[in-house]
Amino acid sequence: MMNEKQMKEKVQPKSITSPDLKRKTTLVFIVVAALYLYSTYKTESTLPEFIKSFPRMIEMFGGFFPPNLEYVSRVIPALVETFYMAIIATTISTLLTIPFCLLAARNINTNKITNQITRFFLNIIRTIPDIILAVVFVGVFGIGAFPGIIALIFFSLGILAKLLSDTLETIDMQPLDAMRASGANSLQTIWYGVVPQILPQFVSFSLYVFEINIRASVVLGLVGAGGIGLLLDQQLKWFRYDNVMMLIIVIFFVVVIIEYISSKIREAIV
Amino acid sequence: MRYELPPKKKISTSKKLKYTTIAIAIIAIFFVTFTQININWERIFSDRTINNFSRVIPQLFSPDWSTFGKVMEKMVETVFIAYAGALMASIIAVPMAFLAARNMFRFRIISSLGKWLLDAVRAFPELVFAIIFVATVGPGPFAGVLAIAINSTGMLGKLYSEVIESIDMKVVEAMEANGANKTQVFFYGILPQVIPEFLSYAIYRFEVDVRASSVLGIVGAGGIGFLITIAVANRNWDEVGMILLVIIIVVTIIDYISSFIRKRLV
Amino acid sequence: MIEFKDISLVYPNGTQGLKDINVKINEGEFVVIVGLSGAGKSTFIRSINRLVTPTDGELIVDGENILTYNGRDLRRLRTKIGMIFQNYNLVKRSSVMKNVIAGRLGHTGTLRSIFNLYSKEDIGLAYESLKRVNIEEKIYNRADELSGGQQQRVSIARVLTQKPKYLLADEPVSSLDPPTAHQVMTYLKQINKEDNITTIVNLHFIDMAMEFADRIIGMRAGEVVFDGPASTVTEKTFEEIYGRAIREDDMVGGQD
Amino acid sequence: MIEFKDISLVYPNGTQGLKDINVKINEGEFVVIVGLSGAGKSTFIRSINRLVTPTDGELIVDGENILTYNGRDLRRLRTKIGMIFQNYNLVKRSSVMKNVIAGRLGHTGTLRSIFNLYSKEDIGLAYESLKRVNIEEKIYNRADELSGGQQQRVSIARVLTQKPKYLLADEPVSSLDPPTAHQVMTYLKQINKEDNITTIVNLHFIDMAMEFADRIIGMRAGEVVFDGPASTVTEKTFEEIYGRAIREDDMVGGQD
Amino acid sequence: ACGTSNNGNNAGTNNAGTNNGAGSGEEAGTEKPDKLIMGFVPSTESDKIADTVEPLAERLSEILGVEVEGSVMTNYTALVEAMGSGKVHIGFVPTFAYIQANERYDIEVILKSIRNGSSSYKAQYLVRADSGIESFADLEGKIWAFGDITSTSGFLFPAVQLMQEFDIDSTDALQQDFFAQTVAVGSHDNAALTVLDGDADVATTFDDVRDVLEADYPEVKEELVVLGYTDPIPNDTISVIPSLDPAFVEEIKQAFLSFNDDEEMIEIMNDVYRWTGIDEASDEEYDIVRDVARLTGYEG
Ligand SMILES: Nc1ncnc2c1ncn2[C@@H]1O[C@H](COP(=O)(O)OP(=O)(O)OP(=O)(O)O)[C@@H](O)[C@H]1O
Ligand SMILES: Nc1ncnc2c1ncn2[C@@H]1O[C@H](COP(=O)(O)OP(=O)(O)OP(=O)(O)O)[C@@H](O)[C@H]1O
Ligand SMILES: [Mg+2]
Ligand SMILES: [Mg+2]
Repeated sequence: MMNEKQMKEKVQPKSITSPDLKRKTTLVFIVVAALYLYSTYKTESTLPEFIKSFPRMIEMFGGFFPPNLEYVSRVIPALVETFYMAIIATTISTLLTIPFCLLAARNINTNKITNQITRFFLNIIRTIPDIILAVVFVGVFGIGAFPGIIALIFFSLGILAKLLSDTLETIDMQPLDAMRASGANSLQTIWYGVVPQILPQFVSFSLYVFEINIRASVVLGLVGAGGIGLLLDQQLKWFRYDNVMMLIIVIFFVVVIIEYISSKIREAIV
Repeated sequence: MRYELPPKKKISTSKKLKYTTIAIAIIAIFFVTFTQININWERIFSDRTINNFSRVIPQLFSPDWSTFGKVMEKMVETVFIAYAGALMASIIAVPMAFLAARNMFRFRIISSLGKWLLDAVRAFPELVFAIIFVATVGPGPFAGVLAIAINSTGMLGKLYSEVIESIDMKVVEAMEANGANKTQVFFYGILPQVIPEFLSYAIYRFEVDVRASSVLGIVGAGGIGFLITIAVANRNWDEVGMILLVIIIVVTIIDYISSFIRKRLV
Repeated sequence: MIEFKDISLVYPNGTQGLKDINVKINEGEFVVIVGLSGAGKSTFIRSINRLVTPTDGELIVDGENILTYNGRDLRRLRTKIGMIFQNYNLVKRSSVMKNVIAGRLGHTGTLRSIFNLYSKEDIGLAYESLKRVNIEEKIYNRADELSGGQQQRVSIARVLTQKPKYLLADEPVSSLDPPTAHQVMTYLKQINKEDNITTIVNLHFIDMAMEFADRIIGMRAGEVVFDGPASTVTEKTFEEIYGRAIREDDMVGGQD
Repeated sequence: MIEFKDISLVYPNGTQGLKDINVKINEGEFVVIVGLSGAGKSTFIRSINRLVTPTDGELIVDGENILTYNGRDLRRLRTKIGMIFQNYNLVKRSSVMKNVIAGRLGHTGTLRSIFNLYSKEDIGLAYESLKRVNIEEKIYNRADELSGGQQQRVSIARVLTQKPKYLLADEPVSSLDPPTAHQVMTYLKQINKEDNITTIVNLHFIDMAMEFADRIIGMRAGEVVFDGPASTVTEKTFEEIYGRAIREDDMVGGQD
Repeated sequence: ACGTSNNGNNAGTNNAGTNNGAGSGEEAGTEKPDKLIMGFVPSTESDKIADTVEPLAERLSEILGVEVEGSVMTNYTALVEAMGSGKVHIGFVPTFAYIQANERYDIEVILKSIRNGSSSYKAQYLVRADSGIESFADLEGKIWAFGDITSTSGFLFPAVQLMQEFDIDSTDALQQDFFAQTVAVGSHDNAALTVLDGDADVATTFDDVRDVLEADYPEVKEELVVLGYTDPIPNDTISVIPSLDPAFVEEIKQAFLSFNDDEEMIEIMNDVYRWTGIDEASDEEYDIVRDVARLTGYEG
């Protein structure tokens, strides 16, 4: 009798989180914080330095204003070139993505071996920074838009295939059951059951990748792949921050417009 | 057996017009793009390319191990820059995200402003931030940390706000139904729903930042990017190969660790 | 006591959710509301704790018209009205305990609740509530690790922890299999009797309505078309509530 | 004819889904399977079209053991077995017509189906099926614009388009309100009689089981614990199937 | 215009004032930091691009008795801005960057590098041997490749030389009317390679980029020939920020100059930076670059 009561008391909770969870949370917190402290040491981060730098930061930002509106006339042609590169790269990588993401999605491709191989390959591509891709392809193909496009294709393929295969893994598998139950083969099942479900994401991810490509081409310009990146580099070297700001504003509008289109398209097909 | 056929689907002419216009516009864009882009195909498929190929690629695949030490050192620095930057961003992005999420404030204008602010931050190339921070806190990895932090804030803020927009508002309703106030609803109804995704995105961002910080070295903001630029300028492709190898291995390890952690989170 | 006086509700999109409702619900009653999908059952229930706000009439709870309530008053009202939902509406990723203690949020200061500083009483009460629905051993499990029936019991425990005067339940058992549904209804009835909590439940199941209700209210197209003690209800009454025959097309907005 | 011969099924995680099942289902029968959540009803049904594969025994459909089927044979089998699901399993973003014509995928070449090149017959058949369940005017609506009852009718139309010899339905009405559920069951029964399609249905609702079934099979913990004509079934039978009393704790894996 | 800055005397004589910079009328600084930050932008007008400033920093620290920290970056905007903020005290600033830095933040040159025994260098025009181009006049209507429009030898000096020779009044006119097309290809190497590949007709680079390329492209010296040279361009600078104490600046200057007498150090500098010595320099020597830059439309 006494024993039972003791047990009851033991069970009676003292706090609303389990002691186990509390211990785990504390541990994780300590690890994260310790790593952070160590990295501030490694990266010589000093908060006072940062605070002291504030006035200068504002002063420098001040140099970006007012943007030089006239510079737009120079930005547009470069932007168009960037657009060409981004459009081609996005289109090609979007097409290339389809087989890759189907192979990489665990619920669609149940063959462990091909699945793992695809994932491994995609992971490798994704680890390579865009600037290295650009540099290597410029080394091979010489200066120009072509190496830039190839670099962007690789770069976006990694991102897109990953995003899409993750989405594929979250689709509603029930309709596929229904297709299979009525005797449809794999291709039919994908076409009728999978495609309609991921089409909106497919489109919006493609636009997202397009946006990333526009931004990545800023980096590509640095290594001679043309487009707005080249302008950015030049104007920074001339200390023409008003022109740089104009460039950024143009990029900003491009990003906003793409986002707007993307949300419109999503609304139209969701 | 013959069956009656269904009526044809009705599409209004205005819709038809709209779709045709869009289709034509898209085709036009592609047409212009592919005809206007300046690519010299002959040049690309020339002996030169083959020469270059055999000059660059074999070296890339025979990494220069003598540089391993310094590459590794810079890579470690890169990882720490990314870590500190991503962590800062993952915290600053939280309030920004709530500001930008459509379902958190009654007034649409707040979320629109929030979204615009995040877009504006994202429009700034990392390199520009890096220059500003090198100028203000001096050259060194700290400038890189700040550049990464502010840039990631833009991206994470956007991702977070999408998470917030997708939460189960019924739970919020249930909290409201038992008399909880806004703050309490936030801590009991909203946070538990979003925290795992937030963490997961933050970790994902950390992975991305490891790659992103490779640009910072160009302006002296630390990290491996500097080695890349110098090696390429000197055409030391075997050193580039070494850098590539180290990046792939380190990032892959981080990927595995982080996907392991993320799996346990959700 | 809850009293609907000429209550109407028109949704912003023009749908008439409620039409001239006049109903008085007494202390301690166990009222079951039945009606087709889209009849306005949820709207009726949600008006009482102002999750929706009727556009016309007066809704009197404990002698005050709650339609004028705002902010603090509204929270005070909600604190004394518990609610149970069809899909349990638990925070899936929080522990059972955290979900249950959320029932006390209305009684707890903001800061205290943020830092999880609950009084021993509150914690004890939450635990007690879990025991009442026989689910105390799952206290630190995550809500999404439980089966449907268990989740619904947690949500009952949450309401018990709130110590409400009134209890609203919007189709509390339609996601459960019959024996489990029966069990959940039994718990509700038991609470209604033991704690004398006035209970209003929406149900799709005719047999359960008959079994548990003191009083049945039938709704159709936003109006009350039947209101009487469960004992006077026959199969025919239901046929009337649901419309003469089964309709050609099922109503708008089938639940799912 | 479908015959289960000593069928057992163990899921990869060790759960025993079916245990020594011996059942013979005759042409044109309307069989209802009842049992608690987790009893194995879905597993039973899904074995018949090999959405799951029993690990032991023989499952004879039209004289052949289907457990050895693979690839082409399997698709041929599935082409003659229609299936209806609790959550309708429609592609939400596709139109009603596209969902219904999907019933003919098993009869159509891959290329033709990808480019939407269906024969006039197939299209007519799909339209005919939609008319049979009275939903032809929604033909070009998207599936997610329909109410639950309407969606379920579309999924019946999809099955009709398939022209199956057998029809499996896994809790076809548990997401619907009673009148709508009744209506859907009526359609199923009607098809069963008019087209002489052997029909096997899982149900949670005792009253409906009694109303529609020719024959009732009761399952508990993977085993068949009752099998007999609906006319011989009493309330007591159900109590036996569901276990003596309502259990203390609801079963594992409550549906939701 | 002919440069007068080409004085090869390596002696430590002090023949130019260090504190009478063109743009600055401000009082001399007083700062004497305990930690000297030194920023280095390796000159791209050199055949080897240094990736470290360590050896220099170490020796400097020994001589000056203060900690010296070095930082290498490949983009001079950040360096100039950091010097403007006082975050970096000494900068190895390339020629054109220097005039901008001086303009913006009164950063003052104290020394300049000596490469191959000379404290100036030239830009060269490279054309393919089989191109038939024999004079500058033949360049009309051709394709011009250069590294970058902010490059002193790659763009500024050749552009002005051609503008003066053919009486053209803006770089735009030069690029659009005189040449058929111009391409900015990022680096001197690339410019030369672009011509080698036949994608452009003339490249302007530092003298002599072909030495660098020879290892990878053995045929480069045969296939590319020099059409002409520009005027001498003063070498890249070692500059300091104005807030430093003049006496301390003098110390720094002497420390650097002392490397000229240090056999071992000269060797290191040659290995790492391709410097053969360090020379004193004054701001006026860079006037020629200012003039040229102004002619190209630089609004300094
Ligand atoms: N937020 C809303 N905005 C507009 N109309 C609504 C809203 N909520 C409900 N309605 C409409 O009001 C009517 C009554 O809905 P209510 O949810 O009260 O029905 P119900 O009886 O609870 O049905 P169910 O059994 O499907 O839950 C329906 O026609 C419904 O479509
Ligand atoms: N894919 C699976 N892997 C492992 N176990 C499974 C799987 N599917 C079902 N089970 C288990 O097999 C048993 C029978 O499940 P089944 O789905 O057939 O039950 P049911 O009678 O249809 O229940 P419900 O009424 O909830 O649909 C259950 O214990 C279930 O947890
Ligand atoms: Mg409702
Ligand atoms: Mg089932």
